[in-house]
Amino acid sequence: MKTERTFLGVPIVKPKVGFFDLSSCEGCQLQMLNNEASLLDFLSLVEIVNFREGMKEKSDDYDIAFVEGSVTRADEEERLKIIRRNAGVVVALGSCACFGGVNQLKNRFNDLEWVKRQVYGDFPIETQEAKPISAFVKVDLEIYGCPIKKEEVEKIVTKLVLGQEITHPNYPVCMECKANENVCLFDLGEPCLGPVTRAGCDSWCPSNRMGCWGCRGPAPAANLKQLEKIAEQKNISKERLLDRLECFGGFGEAAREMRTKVEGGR
Amino acid sequence: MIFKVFQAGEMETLFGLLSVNRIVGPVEKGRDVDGKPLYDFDVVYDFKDLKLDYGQTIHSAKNYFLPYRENLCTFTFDNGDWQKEVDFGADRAHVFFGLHSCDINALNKLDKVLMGNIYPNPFYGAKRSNMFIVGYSCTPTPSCFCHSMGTDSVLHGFDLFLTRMGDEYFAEVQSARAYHILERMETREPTHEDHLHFRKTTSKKRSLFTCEVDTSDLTKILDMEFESEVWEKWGDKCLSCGTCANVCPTCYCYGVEEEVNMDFSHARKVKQLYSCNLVDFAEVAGGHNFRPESSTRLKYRYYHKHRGFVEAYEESLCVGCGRCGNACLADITVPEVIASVREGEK
Amino acid sequence: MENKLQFVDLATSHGKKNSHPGIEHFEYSYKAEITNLYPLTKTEKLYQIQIVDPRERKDFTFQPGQFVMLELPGIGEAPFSISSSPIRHGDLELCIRRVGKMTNFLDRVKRGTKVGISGPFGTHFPVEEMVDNDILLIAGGLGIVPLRSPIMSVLENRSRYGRVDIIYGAREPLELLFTYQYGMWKQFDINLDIIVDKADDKWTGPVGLITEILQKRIDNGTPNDFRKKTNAIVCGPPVMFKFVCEMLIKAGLPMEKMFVSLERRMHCGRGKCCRCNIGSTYTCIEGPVFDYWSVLNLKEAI
Amino acid sequence: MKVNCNIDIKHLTRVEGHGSIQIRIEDGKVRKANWEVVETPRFFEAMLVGKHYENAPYICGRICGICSIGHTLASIRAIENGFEFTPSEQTGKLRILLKHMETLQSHILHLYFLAAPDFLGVGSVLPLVDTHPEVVQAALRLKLLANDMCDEVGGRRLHPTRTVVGGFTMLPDKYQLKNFQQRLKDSLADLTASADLFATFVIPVFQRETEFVSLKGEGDYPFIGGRLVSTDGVIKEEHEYRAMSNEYMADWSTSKLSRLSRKSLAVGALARLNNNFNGLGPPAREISEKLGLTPVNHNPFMNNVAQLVECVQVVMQSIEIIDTLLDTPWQEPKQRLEVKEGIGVGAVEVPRGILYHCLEFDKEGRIKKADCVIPTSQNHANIHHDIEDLAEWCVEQGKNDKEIELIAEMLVRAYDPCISCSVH
Ligand SMILES: Cc1cc2nc3c(=O)[nH]c(=O)nc-3n(C[C@H](O)[C@H](O)[C@H](O)COP(=O)(O)OP(=O)(O)OC[C@H]3O[C@@H](n4cnc5c(N)ncnc54)[C@H](O)[C@@H]3O)c2cc1C
Ligand code: SF4
Ligand code: SF4
Ligand code: SF4
Repeated sequence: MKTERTFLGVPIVKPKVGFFDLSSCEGCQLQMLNNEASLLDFLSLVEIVNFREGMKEKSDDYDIAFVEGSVTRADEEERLKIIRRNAGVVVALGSCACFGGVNQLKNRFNDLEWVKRQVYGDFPIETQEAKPISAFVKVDLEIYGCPIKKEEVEKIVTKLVLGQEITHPNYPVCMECKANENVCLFDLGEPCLGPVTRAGCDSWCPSNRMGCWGCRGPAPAANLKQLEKIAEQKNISKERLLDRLECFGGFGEAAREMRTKVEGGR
Repeated sequence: MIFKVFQAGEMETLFGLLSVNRIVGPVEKGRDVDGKPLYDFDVVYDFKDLKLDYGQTIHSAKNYFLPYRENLCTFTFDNGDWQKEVDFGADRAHVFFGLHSCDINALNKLDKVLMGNIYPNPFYGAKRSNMFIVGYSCTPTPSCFCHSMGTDSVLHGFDLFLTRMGDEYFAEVQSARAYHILERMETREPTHEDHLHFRKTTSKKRSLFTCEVDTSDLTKILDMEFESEVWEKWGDKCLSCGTCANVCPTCYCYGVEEEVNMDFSHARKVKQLYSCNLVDFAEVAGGHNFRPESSTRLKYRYYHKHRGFVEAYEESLCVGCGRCGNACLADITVPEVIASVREGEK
Repeated sequence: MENKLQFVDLATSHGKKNSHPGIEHFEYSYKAEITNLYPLTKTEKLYQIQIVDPRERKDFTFQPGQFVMLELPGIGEAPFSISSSPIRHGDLELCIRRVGKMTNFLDRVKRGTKVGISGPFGTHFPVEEMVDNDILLIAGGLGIVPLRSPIMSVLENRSRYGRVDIIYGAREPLELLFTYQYGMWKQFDINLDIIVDKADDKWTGPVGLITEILQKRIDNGTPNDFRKKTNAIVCGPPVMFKFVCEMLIKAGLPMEKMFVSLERRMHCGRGKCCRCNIGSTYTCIEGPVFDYWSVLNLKEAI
Repeated sequence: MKVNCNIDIKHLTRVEGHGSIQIRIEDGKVRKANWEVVETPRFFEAMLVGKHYENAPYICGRICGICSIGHTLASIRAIENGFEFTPSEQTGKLRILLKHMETLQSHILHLYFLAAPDFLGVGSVLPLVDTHPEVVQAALRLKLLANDMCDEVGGRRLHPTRTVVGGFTMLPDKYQLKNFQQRLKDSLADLTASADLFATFVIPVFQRETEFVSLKGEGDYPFIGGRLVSTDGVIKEEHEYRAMSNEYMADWSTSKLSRLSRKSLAVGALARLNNNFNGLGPPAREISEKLGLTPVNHNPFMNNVAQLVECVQVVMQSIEIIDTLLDTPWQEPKQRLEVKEGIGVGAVEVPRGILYHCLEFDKEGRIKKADCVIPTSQNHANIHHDIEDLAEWCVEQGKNDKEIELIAEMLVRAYDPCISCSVH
């Protein structure tokens, strides 16, 4: 690592970073390329040494590993462990890596054989329960979102390079939604997980009049009990609320409990 | 004060005269599930879009003088040294067309904290000094309780205040600027009948309120009920989402964050309006949180507004606009909370 | 266009009638240089900071107990008590513990770094009013930092005060701050008692709670003097406040002669961000130094 | 000298997803020539079972990070067809506009970031930042324009937020549309420059007779819905998509594979162009002819050129669409629709080819069964057989192993495969 610059007199090294993908849509990596306007600045901040989707050269000498996707097969577990060994800092990039993402929706059937048959019939295929990467290795930092928000990633990576502690907003999406002066989705008769979901996306979905699906997982003080009451009062079925709570895996146990309730009620 | 009367049709002329400036006013933002219109303040380009007979807007107009997010300063780095540049974030004057008396009173209250003797805030001041306010009389909605807070009429803080009286408007003119603008329209001097009519109109408005808050001895009651269990009842409901503070015309507290550009050439200090209901509002070094439960945070909001501010300025920091109660998904409303605290848990 | 409203530029209207004096100074920070820094313990460092402009430096005055906002551009801004003597004006010493975003970065900067300083803010310990009286300074942990300024002030005017006691407790000997100054304090006829929760091999002093020493001090003094002549200055973690202050009250010390310095989260120091509110009192303006009577009247203060 | 090589490329770079190439040639004899798809399956078709229909577009968009808009639109179309609902004309226009911009952004990404480095002899776009700054800047400009427009119309460039069953949650700002139209017009200069650049690239003259499958357009190009056609003369309706894709499994691939009249088929820009050359507007046609692409072209490497031609086509068409949108007042963004028990198919031409979603509902609108046929999965068999033929061709041409490795990689990249998408 060569020292290239300083900030307030403190030497700042340009870290070598690698991007890695497990089971995912690779959208989060693409978001990095979607940074057209600031891509070049980003490249001046870090040295990308491994990015299969974008470059041919690869090196196992990296300081920070951004891992996208969840683990759904044994070989991914192995790859992940190697990445962990090579990297100083492992960053879970996006909801798949943080919570299992949409991939974990198949877990809800508790029957992998059925799942396999549903798609591949009798053709033999290997898969296991979709899990976040933290189920296998120590994760140093999580960047939430499906997809990740480039402005947020840039901010986080700058802090990472500066060696600053990284904290996520502790308030729910509503806070940002109101600051964007949106009309509340509940007023429009739509469900929204904004009141319980961790902010940081700048109320991406509600600002487009789409209720939040909770891709960033729960806010620290998430009051799910009250959300259920609100939905009930607004004539939004438990199923619709559940569809959202379990979509990205962030609400884990709470969503599973609710599924039991909903299925019991059917 | 100088009063004038003009024909309802002249309203568009007034709008036209002012439209060389940027006009902010109530517009329709959509319809709710029941088809009821939803209003908010926005820039108005066309008189037809101005919905003067709005009941209440979802948000207050504060984004124009107390933005949710604001750059406090910019740093430029050069060779180990840095320069700091401060821009108060105002570059033009705005016309606020159609503010109700509650919102103008809210501004007057904010002035006391933000423009008072102790460290007046120039970011607010710069915008506040560039507001031309056309007030507009309202019809109370079911959630308005401004009369309880003494803010159903406003005595100062505007340029022009208009009250609809039949086919005419009764205008209270408070600034020379407003006077000169009215000179360019067709107006007449009010007669004695007009005065009576005006008084009848305002007293009729007063009779339309359906929502009440008993504020007598409230500061003391809040102290007495500090340990009351009612707070927990409300705390259980609260989502700690900050919606109430965001829509409130008088909530002004904030947090600050700094961020460095990716090329390290610049940095910014950004202010973001915060809310005392958010979980980390009162967390300090070492992780100690002075208000870890949502009930204590919610209580604090009432404390600040209905006790602390009263102590400091002899008036409450709540104008009774009802927005926080309307916006709160958990249906936590000021009148209900205060009533329950008064009664104590039974 | 006669209907065009004239833009009032607050940034340039300074000095004109109706404009607030110094309004443009709200975000103003003095540029200051870290002239020296050295570790006091594993987590605390002493920073000597000098306002760069000589005039500004001279004009910068403060009272013991006040704090400044220290800004590391792009990293953060946070309140710190001034820990040096008031006669040194804009040549400050801050003792800072590494706890989070801004302080961790501060820990990495070198001598010569330029920082921003604004303030001084807040109330102070009324040392002037304590002249001819005894002073009892009680500090727990980092609480010694804000007390160092009144200590200096008293040392510099030693003849004007009666008996001066410092009772200082820390968790372990390695956490003690300003150890190199204890000798000097003692030479200035100050009774210095130090106690730790847990001793190490080298520690020969007392082990236990601050309250034990305090009790001895109370028992040894003449009760009358204590009630009439003593002022107490207390600073430390919230739990300590409670015990110490209650003990002092029991010993007959009037509440308005007990002063504490409180810590809250602060983002402006200027009574605008509300983050430091206790009940609804601004710690940054009405505090951080409060007399104990006020503290009792603040809900959820300690 | 006899050609000898042993190429084993595990997890091919600069493609979306995980695939491997193996070629073993001994003494001029091709012993092995394989395209292998090792991507982990995610089981979207199972995930959807039991979910309310409104989940389908949202979840299916997550099949792919590049063509999430296409997937979202395919699901929406399947649902709307299932409920026998026809979207408003305005919705139709906005959807095409959105899809055009996805096509533009995806093609530019592929052409410049994934394909061009091979032609310029570098490992990634990164060195080009210094050596060919104008190329990189043009690519970034085009991509930014496309992405910005996706934000404006679809709410988000990736995993759109405004696209819902029945229409849109929100409409774009007309003032912004006007600005975008201007930017689109300005972008033609960058596209012309791109054409000039690509004209300098040496495209391998490899050919293999292939059956090309795509939608047949009646106006728009490329399209949402319509009839399915192949260059071998097969014509089917949208709901008969299974007869067109004929999915099967093979042990070398975790993705399903397709065939029609031959052992494999191809979809994508080249297939669209081969089937709809007459639907191109004059500027696109001109560029196509200039770059030597006329139907039916059987060189898979020409898919790159076809993508470039399509970029011009979608830009021209978008300019027109914006004109008509600006001329008509906004209607309601979204219509209500009746939930019905039944089955619906949505066929959409997404950047990599024709995409089918088929959804079956119960009377409450819950999904009973889901099937998604992805363009890349339809191409896999063709890629595989292309690699076989390419190996032989390389032997004939006497290429060395470095050259073979590069050209094999280039071939796979030319298909712009979206592998994680194909093994959804
Ligand atoms: C009047 C006053 C005087 C102080 N004097 C000193 C001193 O002399 N020496 C010293 O080391 N510390 C002092 N502090 C505490 C110091 O301000 C905090 O340690 C500092 O703000 C932490 O900043 P950070 O960015 O490193 O921490 P952060 O990363 O921001 O946060 C770490 C923790 O500190 C809390 N925190 C954040 N900002 C503040 C804030 N402004 N005030 C208090 N807590 C905060 C957070 O909630 C979190 O728990 C004083 C505080 C006050 C109010
Ligand atoms: S609004 Fe919700 S679903 Fe949308 S991006 Fe934010 S957290 Fe994710
Ligand atoms: S009172 Fe209501 S609006 Fe305010 S934070 Fe609590 S739930 Fe949110
Ligand atoms: S009530 Fe809360 S959010 Fe509002 S100004 Fe007071 S502290 Fe801030």
